Amino acid sequence: MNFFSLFFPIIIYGLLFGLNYALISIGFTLVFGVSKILNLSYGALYMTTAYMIYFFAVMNNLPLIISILISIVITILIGLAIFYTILKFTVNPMIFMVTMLLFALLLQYIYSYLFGGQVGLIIPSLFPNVSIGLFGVSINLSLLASSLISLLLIFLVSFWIYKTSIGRRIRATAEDPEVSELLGINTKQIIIIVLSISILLVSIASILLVPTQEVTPTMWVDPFVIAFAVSIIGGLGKFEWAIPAAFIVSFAEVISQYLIPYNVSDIVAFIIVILFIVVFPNGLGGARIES
Amino acid sequence: MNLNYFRSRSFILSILIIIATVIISYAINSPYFTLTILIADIFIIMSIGWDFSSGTTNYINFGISFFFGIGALFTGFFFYSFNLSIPFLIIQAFFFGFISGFLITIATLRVRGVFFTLLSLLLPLIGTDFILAFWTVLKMPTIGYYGLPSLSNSLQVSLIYISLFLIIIIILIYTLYSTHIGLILRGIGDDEEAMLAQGINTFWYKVLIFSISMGIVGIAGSLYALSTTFAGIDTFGLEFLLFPMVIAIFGGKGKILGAVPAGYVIIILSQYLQLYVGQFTLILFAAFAIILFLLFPNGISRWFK
Amino acid sequence: MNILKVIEVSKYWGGNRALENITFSMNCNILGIFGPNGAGKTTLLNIIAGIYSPTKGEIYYREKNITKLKPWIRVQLGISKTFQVVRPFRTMTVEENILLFSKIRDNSNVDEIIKITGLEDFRYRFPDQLPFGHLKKLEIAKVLATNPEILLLDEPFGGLNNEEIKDLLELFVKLRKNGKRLVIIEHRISSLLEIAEDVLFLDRGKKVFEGPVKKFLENEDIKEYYFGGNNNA
Amino acid sequence: MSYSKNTKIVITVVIVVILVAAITLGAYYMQQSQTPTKKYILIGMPLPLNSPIGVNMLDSAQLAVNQINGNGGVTINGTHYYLKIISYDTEEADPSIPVSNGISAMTALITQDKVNFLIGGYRSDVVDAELPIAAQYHTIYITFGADPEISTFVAENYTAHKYIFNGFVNATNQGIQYGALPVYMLLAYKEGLLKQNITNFAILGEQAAWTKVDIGNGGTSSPLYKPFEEVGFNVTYINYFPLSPPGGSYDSLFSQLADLNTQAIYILAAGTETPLLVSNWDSFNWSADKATGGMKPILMGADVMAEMEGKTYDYFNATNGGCNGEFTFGWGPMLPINITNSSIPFYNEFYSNYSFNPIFEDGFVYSAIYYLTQAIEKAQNLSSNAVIPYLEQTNYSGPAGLIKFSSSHGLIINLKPVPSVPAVAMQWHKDGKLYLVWSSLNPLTFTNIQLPNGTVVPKITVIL
Repeated sequence: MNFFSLFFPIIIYGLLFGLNYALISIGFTLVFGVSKILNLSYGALYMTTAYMIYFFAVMNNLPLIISILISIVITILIGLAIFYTILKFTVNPMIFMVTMLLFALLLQYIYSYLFGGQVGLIIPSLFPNVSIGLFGVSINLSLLASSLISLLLIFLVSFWIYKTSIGRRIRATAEDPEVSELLGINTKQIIIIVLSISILLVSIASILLVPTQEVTPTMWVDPFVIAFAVSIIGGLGKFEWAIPAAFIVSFAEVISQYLIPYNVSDIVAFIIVILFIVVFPNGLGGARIES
Repeated sequence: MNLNYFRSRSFILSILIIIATVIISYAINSPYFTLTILIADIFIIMSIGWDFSSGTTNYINFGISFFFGIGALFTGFFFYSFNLSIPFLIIQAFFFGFISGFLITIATLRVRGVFFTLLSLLLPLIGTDFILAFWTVLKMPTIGYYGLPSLSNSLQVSLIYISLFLIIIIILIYTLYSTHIGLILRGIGDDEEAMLAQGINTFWYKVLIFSISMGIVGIAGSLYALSTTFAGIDTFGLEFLLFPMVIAIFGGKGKILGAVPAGYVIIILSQYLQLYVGQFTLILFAAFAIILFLLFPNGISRWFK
Repeated sequence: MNILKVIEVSKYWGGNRALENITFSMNCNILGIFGPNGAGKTTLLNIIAGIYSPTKGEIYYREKNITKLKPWIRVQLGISKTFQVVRPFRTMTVEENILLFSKIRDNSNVDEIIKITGLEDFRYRFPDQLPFGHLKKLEIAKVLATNPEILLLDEPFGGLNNEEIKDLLELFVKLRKNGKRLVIIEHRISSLLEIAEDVLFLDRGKKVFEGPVKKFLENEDIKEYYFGGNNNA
Repeated sequence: MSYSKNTKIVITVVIVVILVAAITLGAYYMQQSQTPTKKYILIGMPLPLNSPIGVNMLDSAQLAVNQINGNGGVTINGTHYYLKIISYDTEEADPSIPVSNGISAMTALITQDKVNFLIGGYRSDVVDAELPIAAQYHTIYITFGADPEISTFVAENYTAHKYIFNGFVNATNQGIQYGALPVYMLLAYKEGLLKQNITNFAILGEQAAWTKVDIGNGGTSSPLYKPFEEVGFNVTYINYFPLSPPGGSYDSLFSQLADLNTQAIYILAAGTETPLLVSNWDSFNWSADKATGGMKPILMGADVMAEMEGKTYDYFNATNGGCNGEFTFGWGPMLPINITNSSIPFYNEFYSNYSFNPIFEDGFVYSAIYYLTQAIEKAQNLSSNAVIPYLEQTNYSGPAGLIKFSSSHGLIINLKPVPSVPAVAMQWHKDGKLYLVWSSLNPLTFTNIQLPNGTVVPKITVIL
C-alpha cells in the first residue's frame, strides 16, 4: 500500500466527509452558542426526518419532494414540542439535559416498535446513488451533492448570522443574554428561531446523507457523536469553528482507516476530543470553558 | 465519625427491605422472580454508585454504563488470561472502575460542569467502538467473553451473594458519609462556590468520590458478568444508563438509599411487563422516566430523608 | 513588619472603575473600612480574599506576594472571609457547618468556637431554624473554624438590631484578645468606632483617608461629609 | 411551575394503578390461554423476533408443528398431545442488546410457561449464556448457534450438560465447506469458462465468534489466508469491516481494495449491516482507479441478509438493486434443490405459506421439530431425561440434509461420498430474483451464472 497511491483518496474523502460532518454539526453548535442548550435529542431529530420520509415516501409512496417537506415540518414541530414540554416544567439544566436524552431514547423505542427492529430500511434519495471517477478516486454523486449543499448552507448561515439584523440580535444574545434583554431583544424568541433553524439544518443533513445509509432505530448515535465531537473540538463558541473541527475529524478518520490495520476509525473522533480537552481546553473557538 | 447515620431510619429500612426481598424470593420460589430481584440488586448498586457522586455534586455523569462495561469486560479479561477466582475478579473490577473513574474525572472535571456531562455521554458510545476495534488484541472469543464462572450454580445462592454485596456497599458508603469526607461531599452538593471561597479545594474531593462511585459501578458490572456468564459490548448499552439513573432519581436525588425501594419497584415492573408486552415495556419505561423527571425532579419517596 | 500590604490595586469592570490604585498597610488588630455604598469596599475585600483578581497592583501578606493565589490557599495561609449575604450550608446542622472547615489549618476546637460565638443552644439545629442574628454569628463561626490569623468581615452588622450589634462587638473584642486581627467593612460607622484602631475611608473607588481613629474623627472633610450634611451615624 | 403536593401524589397513584392493572390483565390473559381443553407439548423458542432471521426460524418451526398437529399430533401412553410453540423475543440480532434479555427469556419460558422442550437461539454469546440455564432445569435445548463451544460445553460435563444439542453446522466444519465454493469458481474461471479472471481476493468479516475462527487477527496470520494462497489465490486484504465507517460510507474501504486491484470480495456476515456494504459495492466506481484498470470485483460469501427474498424483508430493494451479481452461500433448501427428497416439498410448502424463501437455518429448525417428536414418540415420555437417549440416536433425513449427532451432541458432517449437509450457493440476478448457482452435491457444475454484462451462462462443468 504505497502512500502516493492513497494521496488522492485521502484528500478527496477527507474533504467530502468533512463537509458532511460540518453539515451535521452546525445546528448543534449554533443552538449551544446562542442559548447554552445542549440539544441531546439532536440525533433523534436526524432519525425522525429519516423515518418520516420512509413513512410518507416509501410506505405511502407520496412523491419524494412532498414527503421531504412534510418530514421537515414534522421534525421541527417534534423538536419544538420536546423543547417546550421540558421548558414548561423545569429550567434546571441537569433535568433539561436528562429529559432531552430520554426523549431521544423514547423516539428510538417507538420507531423500533412501529417500524420493526434492527432491519435497515432504505429511503429514496434526491440524487442518484451512483459514483463518478475523479483523480482515480470514486466519488458518490449524492455524497458530493450533499457536501456542496453543505458548503452553500455554511455560507447562508454565516451570512444570516453576520450580515442581517436578526443575526446581530442572535450574536448579542449569544454574547450576553441579560444585557441583550435590557436592550429590548426578546431573547426567548431569538432562541426559538435559532432552535428551529438548527432543527431545519439537521433535517436537511438527514435528507441528504441517510439515503446512502440505512434507517435503523439506533442510527441517531453516530450523527450525535460526530456533532458532539466536532462541537467540542470547535470549542462550542462561534458556530463557524465547527467547520475546521469537522475537517480535523474526517481527515483523521480516513487516514486512520488506511494506515492502521484495526478498525480504529470509530474511536478517532473520541481520541481527538480528549486530546483537545487536555491540550486546549477552550477548543478552537476560544469559548472560555475553564471551570 | 458520627454514628447517627447508622441509626437513621432510611439505613435500617433499606437493609430490612433487601433482606425481605431475599426471604420473599425463597417463599415464592419462582426462579423468574429470583432472577428479577438479582437484576434489581445489580441496578440498585449502580444507582447508588451514580447517586453517590452525581446526586451529591450535581455533576451529571451520563457515562456510568462505560464503567459498568469496564467492570464486566475486565472480569472477562482477567478470567480468560489469568483464571482469577471470583473474589479477585470482583476486587479487580472495583480497582479498575476506580482507576478509570480517576483518570477520566481528572481529564474532564477541569472543564465546566456542562462539558463533564457532555464528555461522559461519549464514553459508552466510544467504549463499544473501542472493543470492536481491539477485540482480537484483547483475546476475546467473540465481541465479549463468554463461559465466565457464575457466582454459584443455584440462582438463589447467587442472589444471597449479591444482596450481601449490596449491603456491604451501603455500609461502605455510610461509613464514608459519617467521616469528614462525607461532610465535604454534602457541602459540594449544597454550595460548592462558598466552599471554594472559604477554604476547601473541592477538586480532589470530587475526583475521589467519582472514582469511588465508578469503582462501585465496576463491581455491579462484574456481578452482572458473573451472573450472566458473559461480558460483552452489550454492557455499554444505554439501558445500563437509563435504568440506574431513573431508579436514583425516583428514589430521591442525593438521598442515596432511596434507590433501594425504587430499584425493586422499577425492575419488578419492567421484568414482568416484559413478559406480557415485550418491547413495548421500553416505551412505557422511557415515557414514565420523562414524566418522573419533569414532575418530580427530586424523586417521590418522601419517607427517605 | 506589616501583616497585610495592598500596593496600587485597581479593579476595572469593563469600563466601570470599581477601585483606583489603592495603597494601604495594616499593622493594627482591628481595621475598619468605611465609605458610602458602591465605594468599592466589598470589591477590595474580595481581592484580598482572592475571589476577584485585581486589574493591576499587588497584595502582600507577611511580606509574601499572594496576588496570584487561589482563595483556598489564602485560607490555608490564614486569611478567611465571611460573605456579605450569609451563605450557610442548609443541609447541615450548625455544628456540621463549623466542623466542615475545622480541618483546614490544624484542627480547631469546635466546642470553643460555638461557645465564643454564643451558638450553644442552636448546635444541632439547621440554619433555616436560626434567627437572623445567629446566622451572622454562624458565618463568623465558620470562618473561625479555619483558625485564621486575619478575619475579613463584610458588613457583619447588616440587618441586625442594636442588641445583636452589641453582642457582635463583644465578640470582636474577645477575638482581638485571642490574638485575631479583624478587617471590618461597615457603612454604619458609629458602632465600629468604639473598637476600630485604624480606619480606611473609600469613596467612589479612591482612598480618601487612612490613619488612626482619633485622626479620622478630627479630619475636616470627613466630618463635613458625615456630620455636616446628613447625620446618619 | 411547581405542582401542589397533593396533585403530585394523585399523579403517582394514577401511574402506579395503570401499571398494576396492565400486569394483572396481562397475567389473566396469559393464564386463560394456557389451560385449554386439549393436551399440549409446549416448545419454548427464544428467538431474535425483532429481525427477519428470527421470524424465519419461527415460521419454519410453526410449519412443522402445523403438519404434525395436522396428522394427529403425538400419542404418548394412549393420550393425544398436540405441539404448541411459545416464542419469546430476545432481540439478540442486535449485538448491543443485553445478554440478560436471553437469560430472562429462558428463565421465563422454563419457569413461568413451564415449557417441555426448548428450540432456538441464534447469536453465539447469547446462546452460550442460555446453555447453563437449560442444563440447570434439565430441559432439552436444541440450539442453532454456529459456535463450536456448544459441543465442548456438552463434552466437558456430559451428565450435567447432556440436555444441549446443536442442530446446526458449527463454524469449524462450516470453514471446510466455505473454502469449496471459491476454489471451484476459480477453476471455472481458470479454464476460461467465465470471462472474468479472479486471483486477487479480499476477505471481509463481521466481528463475531464464528468469523473469528476464519479471520483471527486479520492479515497474513489469519487461518483462511494460507489455504487460499495454497490454492492459487492472492489474498490482498483480510480483516473485519467497521460497523460505522468514516463518513458513514464504505467508499474509503473500497478505494483501498481497488488500489490493491482486488478481483473478488468474500464476505462473512450474519448480522444486519451488509445491505449498506453491498449497495456501496454497487454504487462504487471501480474503474476510477485507472492505474490498476479497475474492474468491479465479484462479491460472494456467507451473507445471511442476502438470502432473503420475501414478504417481511427483501434484500434486493434493501440494497436498491445493488446486490445484482452477488453470490450468497448457505445451507438448507433456500431454493428448490433436492438435497433429500423432502427438500423441495418443504420449500414449496414454506413458499406457499409465507410467500418468501426459507433462509439457511430454516431447514434445520424444521427438521429439529420432526426428530424431537420422533424421539418423544420412541421414549413415550415427556421428561427430557427419558427423551435424550432417543434424541442421540437421531438419524433424520430432513430438507437440509441428514441429521446425525456426535457424542458431544454436535452435528456430524461428512463430505464423502456425498456431503451429508450440502452447502448451496445462489446469485442475485438483474430481475431481482435469487437463482441457484452451485451446490456441493456436484461441486464441478455451475448453473445460470449471470455475468456482469447481463448474459446468463446456463450451465458450466469444470473438468479437473
